[in-house]
Amino acid sequence: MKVLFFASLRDTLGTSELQEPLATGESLTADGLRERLKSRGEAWQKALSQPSLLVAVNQAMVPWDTLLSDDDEVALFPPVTGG
Amino acid sequence: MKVLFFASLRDTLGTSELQEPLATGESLTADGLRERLKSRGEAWQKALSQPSLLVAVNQAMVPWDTLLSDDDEVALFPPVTGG
Amino acid sequence: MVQTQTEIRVQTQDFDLGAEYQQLASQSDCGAVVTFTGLVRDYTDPQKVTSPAPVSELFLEHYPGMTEKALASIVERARARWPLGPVTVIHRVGALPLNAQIVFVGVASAHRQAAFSAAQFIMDYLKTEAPFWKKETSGGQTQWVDARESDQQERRRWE
Amino acid sequence: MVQTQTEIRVQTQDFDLGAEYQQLASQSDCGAVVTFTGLVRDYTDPQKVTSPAPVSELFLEHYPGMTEKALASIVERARARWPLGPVTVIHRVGALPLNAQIVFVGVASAHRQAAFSAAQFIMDYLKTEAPFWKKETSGGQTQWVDARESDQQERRRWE
Repeated sequence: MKVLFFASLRDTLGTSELQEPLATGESLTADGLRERLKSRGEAWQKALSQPSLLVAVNQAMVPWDTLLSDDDEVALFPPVTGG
Repeated sequence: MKVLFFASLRDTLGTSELQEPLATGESLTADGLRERLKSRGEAWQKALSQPSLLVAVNQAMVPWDTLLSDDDEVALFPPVTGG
Repeated sequence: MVQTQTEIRVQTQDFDLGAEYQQLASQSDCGAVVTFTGLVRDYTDPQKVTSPAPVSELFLEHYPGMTEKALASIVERARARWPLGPVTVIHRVGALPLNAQIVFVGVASAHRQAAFSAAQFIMDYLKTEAPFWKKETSGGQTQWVDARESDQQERRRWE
Repeated sequence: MVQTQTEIRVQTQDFDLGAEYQQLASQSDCGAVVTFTGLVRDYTDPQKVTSPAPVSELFLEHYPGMTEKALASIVERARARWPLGPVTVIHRVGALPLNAQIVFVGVASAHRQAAFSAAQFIMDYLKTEAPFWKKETSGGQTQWVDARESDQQERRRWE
């Protein structure tokens, strides 16, 4: 699946987009994806532990226990500050 | 004192303004003025008995028990409907 | 530096919302500007057979001298409740055709909620305290518009 | 006949409030039009010695594709709560200098309170759900703006 990062989270990780494969039959929640990405290093561990982090699946905000599919577009980002 | 009438009240009474003398030392409230004006005839009796009628003294809305002075500008009118 | 200028106008001529907004936005450093505009509409129900003829015109009467004082007093009470920048209130009087603009309230503030609340407060009090009266023309007949209890209720929530 | 057109625009260019208002007022027979405009202001406190340098510019990042969907969803939820005519939401992105317009919400309705409530509702949800992020430049330094708890609280009152 495609994973996108925005704003301060993207700056901290130095990554705006990556591909994370999902094995056939594998069951992964948005929170599970977050845990998996934390293993990429100290910066990832720290940035993805922010409790205020938000997640969108296919361009709509969802709770962290949402199950993901391999063709999903997942986006992780800090609290929004528009308006 | 000067007494003004506006909108539907003026149309019903056929009068936009009148002078109502106040004797020296006489104590009259806005409600007392209303009662006095009712004696001018049946149309006055009926129109001035409307419970929703409002009163302003010197261009500010006041309660009906407000005491009047001979140099006051008193205005009687129906509920406002601007905006 | 937040300006606290209040502008009150009671006039027969129309107003330009874009120009009024520009003045509010440029004469202060407030980050939020809320405007309310009221227009003459025909709310008679076309579905009702017994409905009167459509409204073709309003006539706005007022109590000259008192209107400006009443509006200024309402804005002062809003300023006592919320931190406001410039505020503009315009109310038209005289004959107003269908679709004409009747009233404008513009409020600038550093705070979004203050700008929204103050604009609502000013409209709610204007509707119940400012000495304006509407006369409606429909089907060649004119009649004074009745006050609505809902306007009284909307004002009372601020007490 | 009340129109229920929703217009959502996410754009780098500026907008003309007067023109947006005219469109809302002319494409319906709604008697009430409420607009909200947000502007780039410098709220650093000049009294504080420790205050950072004044803000000279904002940069607005967004999540293309999701922003329009998020804004349209917010307007739909407002329409489910209040009887609304045309609604316009414009949000600018990219570099915005001091005093630039950032956001516009315009709501027309037959009912004054519906127009006010819906405009507030849309702004409160826009601030907490629409994927925009502000980066501030002051004294040559840029930093991401922190979300404010007060914005979360303002949204929660609608739940």
